[in-house]
Amino acid sequence: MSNIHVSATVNGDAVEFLCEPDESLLDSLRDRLALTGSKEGCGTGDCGACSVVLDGRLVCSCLVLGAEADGRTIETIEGVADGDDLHPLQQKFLDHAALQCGICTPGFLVAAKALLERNPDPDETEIRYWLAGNLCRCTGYDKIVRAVMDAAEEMRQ
Amino acid sequence: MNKIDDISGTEYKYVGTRPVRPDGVDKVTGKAQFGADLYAPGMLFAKILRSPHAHARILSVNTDKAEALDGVKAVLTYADLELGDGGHDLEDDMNHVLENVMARGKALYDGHAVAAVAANSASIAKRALKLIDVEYEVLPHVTDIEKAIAPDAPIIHEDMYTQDMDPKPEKPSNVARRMEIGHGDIEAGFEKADFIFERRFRTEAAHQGYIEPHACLANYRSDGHAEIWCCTQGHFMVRSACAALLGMDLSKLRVTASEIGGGFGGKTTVFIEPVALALSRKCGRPVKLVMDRDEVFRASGPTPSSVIDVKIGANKEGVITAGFAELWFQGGAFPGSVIDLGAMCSFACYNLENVKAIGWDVVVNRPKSAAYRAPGAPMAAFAVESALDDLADRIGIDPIDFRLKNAAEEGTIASFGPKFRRIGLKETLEAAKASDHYNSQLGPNQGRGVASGFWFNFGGTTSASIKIELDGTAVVTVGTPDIGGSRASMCQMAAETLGIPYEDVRCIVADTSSLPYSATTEGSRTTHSSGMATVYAAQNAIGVMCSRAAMIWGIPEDAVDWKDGHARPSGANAGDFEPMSLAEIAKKAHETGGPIAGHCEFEAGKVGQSFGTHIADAEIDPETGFTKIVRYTVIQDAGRAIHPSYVEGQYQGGAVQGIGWALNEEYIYGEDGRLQNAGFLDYRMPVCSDVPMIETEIVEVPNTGHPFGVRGVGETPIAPPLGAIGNALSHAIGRRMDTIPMSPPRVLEAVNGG
Amino acid sequence: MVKVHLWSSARSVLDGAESLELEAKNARELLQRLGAEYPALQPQIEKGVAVSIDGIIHNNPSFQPIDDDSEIFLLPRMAGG
Amino acid sequence: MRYLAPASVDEAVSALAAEPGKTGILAGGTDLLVQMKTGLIEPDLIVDIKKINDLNAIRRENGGFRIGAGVSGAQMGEHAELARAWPGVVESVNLIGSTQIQGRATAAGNLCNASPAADSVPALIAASAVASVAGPGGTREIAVEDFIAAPGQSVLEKGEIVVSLFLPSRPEHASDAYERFIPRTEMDIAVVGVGISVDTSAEGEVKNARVGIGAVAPTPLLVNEAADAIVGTKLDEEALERCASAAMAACSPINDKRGTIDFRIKVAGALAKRVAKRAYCRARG
Repeated sequence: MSNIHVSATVNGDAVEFLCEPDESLLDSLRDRLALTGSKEGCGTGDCGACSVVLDGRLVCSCLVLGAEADGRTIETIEGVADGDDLHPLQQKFLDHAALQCGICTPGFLVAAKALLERNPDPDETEIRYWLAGNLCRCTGYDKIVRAVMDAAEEMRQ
Repeated sequence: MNKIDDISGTEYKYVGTRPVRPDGVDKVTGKAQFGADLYAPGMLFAKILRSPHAHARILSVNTDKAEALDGVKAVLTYADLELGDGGHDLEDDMNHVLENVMARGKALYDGHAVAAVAANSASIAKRALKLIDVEYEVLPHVTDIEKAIAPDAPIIHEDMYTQDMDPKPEKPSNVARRMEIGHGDIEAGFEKADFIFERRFRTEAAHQGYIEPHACLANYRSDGHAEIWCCTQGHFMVRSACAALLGMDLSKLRVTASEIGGGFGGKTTVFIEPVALALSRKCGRPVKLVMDRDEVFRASGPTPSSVIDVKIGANKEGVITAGFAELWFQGGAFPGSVIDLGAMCSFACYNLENVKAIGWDVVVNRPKSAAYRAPGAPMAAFAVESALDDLADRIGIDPIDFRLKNAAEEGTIASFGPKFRRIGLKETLEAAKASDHYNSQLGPNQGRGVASGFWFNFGGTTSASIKIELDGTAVVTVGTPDIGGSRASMCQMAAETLGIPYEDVRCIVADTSSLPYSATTEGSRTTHSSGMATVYAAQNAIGVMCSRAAMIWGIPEDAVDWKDGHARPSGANAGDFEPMSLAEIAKKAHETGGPIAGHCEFEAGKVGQSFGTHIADAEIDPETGFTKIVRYTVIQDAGRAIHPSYVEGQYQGGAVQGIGWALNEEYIYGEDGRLQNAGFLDYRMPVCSDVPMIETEIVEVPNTGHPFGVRGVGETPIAPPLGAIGNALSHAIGRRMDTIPMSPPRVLEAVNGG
Repeated sequence: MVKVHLWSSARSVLDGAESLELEAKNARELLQRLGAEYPALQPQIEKGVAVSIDGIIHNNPSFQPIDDDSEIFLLPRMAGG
Repeated sequence: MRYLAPASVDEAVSALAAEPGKTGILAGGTDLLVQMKTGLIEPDLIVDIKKINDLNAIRRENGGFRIGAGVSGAQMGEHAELARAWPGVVESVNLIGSTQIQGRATAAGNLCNASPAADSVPALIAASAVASVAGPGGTREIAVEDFIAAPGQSVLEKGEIVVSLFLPSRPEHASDAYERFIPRTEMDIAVVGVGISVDTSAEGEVKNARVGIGAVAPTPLLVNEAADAIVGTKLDEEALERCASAAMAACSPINDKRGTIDFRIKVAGALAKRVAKRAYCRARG
């Protein structure tokens, strides 16, 4: 099957790549653009480790075709920090030890950032239900939720 | 070996604080490289063909069409894997590992690997799999323990006769081995009991559930040397296993551990690494092999499922007079389930005069089980802690008091044999009893459960080295992959010992060619053993620095000692010179004899067991059987918490894995012997909105065998939850729950008196 | 002489006795003597046995020292997760 | 496999009709891509409808709402008027999967996937929703309760696509609700799903009602007996019991990895009562 040419904006940069028609956006990001920050935990939209923001909407990049990205904007974990300055969420995840192995952390950070941009003052329940699509097996979620709350508070100042 | 003066119990500058981990930035910016994140020039993609049958003879494997497909570079069958000698340092039977990595004449479970392909792209490899013709002769299968040990059960290994049986059996069976532990006379004990509890408990198999599927990149070069880069808990183990399975010299294989996306014991063996390496050997190209999630469920290493009969007797005063357990574990299609550990854990928390545990290792047509965090302990504790809860109610004694009255302590003869040294079980029970949680009110349809748990903890072969840079900073090199933030603990212990700031210490995990042998990250051994090795290596370096200071001062070497990061003249020469800092000594290193480093290679011992007690409040919806965990508290003895945040993280992570296993996680096999829920949709692990904050309390009863008093904490947290939640639900419903997982259909049936 | 406690399924070899006496200065010597004097235990020893010396469990027993008043227990070898 | 993103409905229909091999229609893709990944289907042509502008809008029409086939559950949830008029339909699509899934999954796609346990379908059935379909033979309207023929199979002919879903206008004191049973709090496929819509008189008497139940039969069910049980009542306990037993009687579930027959029947009864009460309370304002 012949490849499809895609031009899109990823983390503010114009990119072009070729992808197979049935290739997921996750595989395009990782194998074509070497952006390996988004992770495949399941490939079926059940774990959230591949979360990206597509035209402002939080989605699982494993359930989007690479071909669909043509002409659209994508934000991945690699775009969360501003150069060397970590985003408050990134810093709070480190301060609170809200990650152990770290495989789910990119997905959580992208999802939490999307939440705080919608709702700068979410309570524990809102955070837990918004992040229910991001599986973590190491932390039991406690420190992740506390880190998100702490970052939200700092960002509100 | 260096002399360790007992410094546990004193206040420290870095040990016990909560610094940010040195490797954190890469992990929060997506730059950290996990198993599937490496690419190599000329790399091929591999896929494995797996059996759709639970039990079938493989009559033929025809790969001609697959080999002819454009873009296919290598096709592998079991003939390409020949067992050399080697792998003696591993606990597993290499023949079983070989046969589990790829079926040899018989497919033994749904998902068992039968062939593999390496091609220019993953999609070509997938298409090639469909062109491989495998001729199966389907055989009757069995996936359930009780059916597998029935007389008419289909036999999985015609040559397997139950070992350690007296008299020796004549017929083959699905029971690989019997074992037994205990002391005293349980019959006499039951005679003295006023109350006896007897019941059968069952637990279904669970999966470790690490979010990162197994992934590796193997590169076999034409000169016979090879490299593997993979996510694993033990890259030295991967090297030994792959060398054995490919008949290679150990020295020709170098394995590098990538960052690892969770393991919990499931990545302490090999599944795909030998396949990728053999494919690479066949075509001389680097080969990347990554499991899909359904492959992880069907063909990696879940826990055994279990059937456990428990009988416990106690007198009116609440003293346990006899404890008996008979445990059947199925370890999948191969002997070697963790039946010994399960049997040894069952009564480990208690001081029993009369105790016996019999264990049976059963085989069924399921994937070969691997360790899952305190393997065997959660199932055994579920049965025993449920029994104790029932007895406490009938005796009319508070469940914690009942456990305190029988709790193991220093000098207790453990049910599995040796005398306990100083342990902290009673301290965790006292803390639970005094906790706000235990004394709070319950709401409607709610129940509270308590349970205790234990894990042996291990030492084992360990190496570490530490080098002092010219700028006075230090780099610790260990051989234990960092799953839960252990690099931070290593840096804390090194900084504390050297007397330099935490920020001046880095920690790296070395590959198998850069550090002497180091055992796997498992058995809660990393902070204990690699920690000890780091302290000894640091002291080794301090010895070198003291001799350099002596050289600079022109005084005898043994007239220098080390305090707060400085060399100081001592003895007759005390006060002769200003103390010299590590940085000052390091800067002159090349003038005083060359680079400064220290190292340590040893068999880590002096292990301290870690005990824990959990409290669980569960609320049920009597109309639907839905269970909500409304409050959960973990209280566990860490000896000394090096980094309290990561110790709490182990407590919280283990508790939530336990909650998932207790309520919803299970392997569901159909009548056809195939796994029905091989995905995160129907293998239901807890999501963020399922659980409350997990409250924790770190008890510290130091392990005097460790320089900083450490007890490994990684595994004990998963032992109590099944029992604690089982007891909570039994109180909420008013009926004893005896099957794990306690899913809504089972809870509703119990509520309706089923 | 050192008193060695066996785990119960091994005791069947000693027709029920819980322990036995042996001459040994370290763990390796103990296991070699044990296998020589009680051949029925040899297969289990080869498969792997853990030795607990005064409450410390050694999963790969070798030259760990044993003295006459040490409390010795033999256990099935343990793997962790 | 070929990928096509046409700009008009006609272009999409002709491409689908012309394709000899297997075709797949891509809206949210949260079912289609999973089935492709697990090898369940291997389409030769995928038609992505999201570049057809008027399928991405929610518009008022004759007092009701016309929801384009490309509109995601998240967009429906953010449409204040729609959420006020049809809270039950909106909560049914906002329960599917996770935040990430709701950002992509469409009600039309959920309907076309034709799963017996589809979350949106019981609520759409209760809402008397109608699917507008375009195909080689022109357009036609299909009531949602007639849309699913068998598990995983809709009544769509080759080349037909759903263009929009129409929710009728609501009289005063009318509302709906949807609830499902899942073992966790998020992410699961419904073990049982119940959608109920009620219109009430000013005094609070149920004038008419519709009950849709999912995951208890090969296809989601319109259960008239359960609706009749509460019409003409003020939802007293007795009416609710009759509604529950009618709901249970309509069930013909199976044992599978998500639930047993007995469990699904009992829970269908319990949910029918809860959802009826919630729809009624919302109707009373």
